[in-house]
Amino acid sequence: MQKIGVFVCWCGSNIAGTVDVGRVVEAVRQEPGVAFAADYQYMCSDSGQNLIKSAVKEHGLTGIVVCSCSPRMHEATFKKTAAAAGLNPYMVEIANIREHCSWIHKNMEEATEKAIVLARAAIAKVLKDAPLTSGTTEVTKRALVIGGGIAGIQTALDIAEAGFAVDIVEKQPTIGGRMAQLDKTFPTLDCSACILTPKMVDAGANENIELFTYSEVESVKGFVGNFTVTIRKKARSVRADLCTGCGECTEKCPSRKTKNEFNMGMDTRGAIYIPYAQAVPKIAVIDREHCLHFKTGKCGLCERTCSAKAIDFAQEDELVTRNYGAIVMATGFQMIDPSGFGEFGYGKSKDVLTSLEFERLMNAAGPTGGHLVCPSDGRHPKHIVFIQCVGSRDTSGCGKPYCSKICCMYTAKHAILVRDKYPDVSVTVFYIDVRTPGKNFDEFYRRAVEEYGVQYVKGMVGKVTREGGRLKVQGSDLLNDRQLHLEADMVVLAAAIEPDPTARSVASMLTASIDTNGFMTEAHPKLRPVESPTAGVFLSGVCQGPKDIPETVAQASACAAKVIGLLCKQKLVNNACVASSDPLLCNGCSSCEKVCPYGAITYEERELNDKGVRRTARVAVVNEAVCQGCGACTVACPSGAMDLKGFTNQQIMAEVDAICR
Amino acid sequence: MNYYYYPGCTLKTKAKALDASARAAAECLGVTLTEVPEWQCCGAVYPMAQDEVAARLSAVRALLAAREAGVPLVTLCSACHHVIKRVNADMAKNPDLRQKAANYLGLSTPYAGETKVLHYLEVLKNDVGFETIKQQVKHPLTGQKIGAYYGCLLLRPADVMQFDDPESPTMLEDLLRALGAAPVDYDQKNECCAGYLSLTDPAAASRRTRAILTSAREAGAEALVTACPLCQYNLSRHSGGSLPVYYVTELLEAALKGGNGHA
Amino acid sequence: MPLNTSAPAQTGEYRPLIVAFCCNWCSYAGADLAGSSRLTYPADVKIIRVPCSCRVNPLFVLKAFERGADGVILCGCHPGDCHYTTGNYYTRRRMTLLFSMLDYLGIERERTRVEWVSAAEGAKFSATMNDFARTIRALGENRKLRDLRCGN
Amino acid sequence: MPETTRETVLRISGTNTRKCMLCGKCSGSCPAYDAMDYRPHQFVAMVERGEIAPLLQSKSLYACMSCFACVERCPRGVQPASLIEALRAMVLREREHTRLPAQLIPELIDAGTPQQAVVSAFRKLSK
Repeated sequence: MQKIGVFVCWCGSNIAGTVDVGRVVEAVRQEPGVAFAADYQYMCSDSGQNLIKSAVKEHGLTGIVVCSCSPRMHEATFKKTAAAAGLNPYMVEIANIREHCSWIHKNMEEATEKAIVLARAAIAKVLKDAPLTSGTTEVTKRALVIGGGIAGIQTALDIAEAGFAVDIVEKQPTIGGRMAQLDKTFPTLDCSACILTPKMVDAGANENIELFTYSEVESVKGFVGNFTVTIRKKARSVRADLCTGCGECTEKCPSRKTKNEFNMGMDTRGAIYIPYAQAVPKIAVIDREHCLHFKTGKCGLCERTCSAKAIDFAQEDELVTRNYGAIVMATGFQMIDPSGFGEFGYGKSKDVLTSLEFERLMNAAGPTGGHLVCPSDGRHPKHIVFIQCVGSRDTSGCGKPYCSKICCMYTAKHAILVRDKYPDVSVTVFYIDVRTPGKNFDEFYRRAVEEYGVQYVKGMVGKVTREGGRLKVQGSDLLNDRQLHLEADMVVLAAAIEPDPTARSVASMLTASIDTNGFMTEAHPKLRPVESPTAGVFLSGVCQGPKDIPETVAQASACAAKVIGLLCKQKLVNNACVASSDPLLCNGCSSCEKVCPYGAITYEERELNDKGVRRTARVAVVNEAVCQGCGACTVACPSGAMDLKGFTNQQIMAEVDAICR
Repeated sequence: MNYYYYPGCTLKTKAKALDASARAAAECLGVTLTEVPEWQCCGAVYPMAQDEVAARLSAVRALLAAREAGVPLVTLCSACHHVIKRVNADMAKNPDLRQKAANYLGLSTPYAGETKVLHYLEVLKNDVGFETIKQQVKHPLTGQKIGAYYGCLLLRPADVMQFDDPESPTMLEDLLRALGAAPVDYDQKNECCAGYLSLTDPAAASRRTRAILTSAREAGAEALVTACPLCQYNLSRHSGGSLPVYYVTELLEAALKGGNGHA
Repeated sequence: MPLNTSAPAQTGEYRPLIVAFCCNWCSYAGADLAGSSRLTYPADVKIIRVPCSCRVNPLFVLKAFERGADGVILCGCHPGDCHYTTGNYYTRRRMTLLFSMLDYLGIERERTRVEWVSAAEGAKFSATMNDFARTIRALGENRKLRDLRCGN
Repeated sequence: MPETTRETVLRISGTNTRKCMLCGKCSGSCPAYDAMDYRPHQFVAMVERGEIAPLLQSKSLYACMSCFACVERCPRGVQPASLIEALRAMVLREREHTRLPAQLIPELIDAGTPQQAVVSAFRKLSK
């Protein structure tokens, strides 16, 4: 027999000014199951709470209803009150008679009637409340960071600094990512490698960090606090424990025609190679696809050259399985291939480059040793044209609908670098808008114009053609109302950036959601920007959306703080209002599993005692640590087996009944 | 391989060579082209105005004939192809135009774009295959440096025409290669020759064709090919004979049969 | 004293009974904001809190009509903003089907509605409820599906 | 409510001028740019603002080559060429106006002029 106590709050005059609280108390006393009802000026105050506590004890209440402000305001308060009085906190329901009643209605009669109806609905619900207990789960004190660019490195370093073990999985043979390819960074023009490589070295040397380079995530199981991840360490064909990184083998390798990824394919490397001098770990790797030994069985020059005896042609991929409490996505970005925009001539003329290629061309460690020359014939350029928004803000189909955010600034940087080093080279930038929100960003862009004399043209290029060994750029100059036909030696395309394509498969392993553009979705775009909606999965860097280096680093550290917060916990308290399935009613159809956004539902063979008959059935099982309690599965379930604790079918039906009575 | 064939007016008069060579080559390749009975002029320009129904009707008639015969409709002239293909898309996508056309033509079943519209070159590429053509070439155009001129109408708008990459097309070059020629790539191959203005603004046509011819010549082309009578006329008129402009089908026929037209 | 607000009030004016299911994260908070901004809407609207609009089983809607509701409205997060990522999409699909079935059964299409209201849209919440209540008042009492045993 | 001129242009052309983000790629692509008084991007902007009258007088209507370069390259799916065509159609329809009288044709053609050129010129320039 339930004994319900109803507590009606005046909230000073906030409620009592419009709702006749006395009448509400009188009315609810008539409701079945109500053993006690009272009103008080401020139910949330200490004395109000004490009133509740003593009523619970005195009248042996089994559940309480508080008619007060929004549950978003004080539900937690009254749950604690109930718990202090020895009640299960889930035996508390709130009737929102302030925000949903007294504050929006002026007529006392009307407001009082509505308050009574809302109170009745809450009473009807609390009568069907069941005590709930939150489960707890242990937390594995280790984090996994997927992606070893600046985002992943920063997140890993911060987690490691806090004393937790962290592994980085990077698909390339070295960590460093895109930032390692950049020449200078805006708006300070400090050298990218100079600020990045010390961090790479730190990550490699930190005893809490383990690097899995040339590796990929193979599978992910589990849930927040308890992920089990299998990592495929691809065979380097070089023993990491023996290789000294001397590079002797890379020089001897006779297969020299492979495009060098680090230099965006603008020069070549051997089949055995170290990506670049500052690579971490500095260990050679054999690209089996291009290695003569693997292709023909002959050669083996590297093996004979290596004095450390590190070459191991027989090496095989290795699978490593580890447990993690948290997983960080830091999978980064790539530039789109602008060949889809044939009007710009990319792929037709070597002198039409992407910005990332241009970055390598300007870099002292790049394919030309930092000398700015036209890739087609090595001549010194006289005029360079930069085209912004190539494939960004493009809804035509071959581009991206979003702004890539970093292009305006790096183009200003490129223009400044060119004009600074080669004052004889003129520079024109075609822009749609120049977007420079950021500390010292607009000043930087203005310097390009005012100090360095970069020509900014408001307009867009329609076509780039090859003419007389040079390029001809036809574009609009909207502010001067003319069409320009410029001769140029190089055209640099600020191509849109897009999420690294591996993000998609990793995200689906994690059941983390991705938006229409392939970026990871945040748990909340403003208030939880570094968490994925999937508990225990965090977001760092461009995988979440375009951003520059300072923003990436800030987000990476924020992400680390969230991970540390999770790993610090001894136990995780689960949401008590989770779905649960009645195995006797479940018909094993998988409807619930398909709609669950968290992958919280799995199927198991269970032996059931069905009214004395033993049978084995495939039934849905909800992982309470993963379920977030949305209830999608309850509606999808055709047999009525699935229900949501705290918001059961019966409870909501009872509320509907009470309101419609 | 049976098709309905829509030659269009120009191919019956000033561009007979285009028609004749295309038919001859088709015969060699086992492609049966049946001329659409009682076809009418397509109008030569696609009416971009969405409310223009009458100008679409003759295209719809040809499309209907092919629907009834149950075969794809093949075109050759770029302008006809452009008009017919786009009207076909209109009929498929725009219920208002579809109904109005049906009312005009007194159709009980409105025409809803059921016919597959193919350009002659698409038949060669997808149904015959350039590899097959290559094997049947008896007189390869070895060493001939030829620039392919696509113009606008075959390529744009790409979402409807779906002919080739609108900025970097290669279909003609691939065919030329199959014929043994050495195609020359140049950047003006998909830029407009101002054909529509050739009557009213010859100066504009002259400016545009000069840009195209210069670009092709500079890239090393010794001849141009096209599939459009208007482009052919426009380009030859301004090249002053310095760069011969052939119909692509003329070269095809020559390569398959020898002699005929091309030296 | 019977408190059924769908019964004519003392003034004799018809007062409909409207059930609003609001998701906890967006629309319920939007309703709270409407309250704290003192943006009024008729007392005919009674809100039931659910974790997500996708928690609303079509049976709840049927139940409401069976018990004499004159209109039922579901409010959830805007598409793409669902706290649970995709819940509101399920809602949209399910309710499209349910509403067309109800329409078939004679419950006018206007008596059922799905609206997206964010936590920041107090004004939209109030405007939506005013509009819905106006619509339902104009339609008058709903007699279809009502379980006659519940009357009186 | 009767349709405004702006709405008529939008209806006939089937374009949505609001999608324009003012990049100018249409005018950067146009082969007839120098022969135009109003340029492709201005057609989009002016139609959007309802400034139709000057466009109906514009010589650009007869300079456009209908090459669809602006349509193809527009990053937002706006179709400046369709706007120009719609305006040209409106001029020709409303004023019973013919820019190409048939008697002029003989002087304009030569022995090789294809039918296509004559037919298209008529289609574009006469009612």
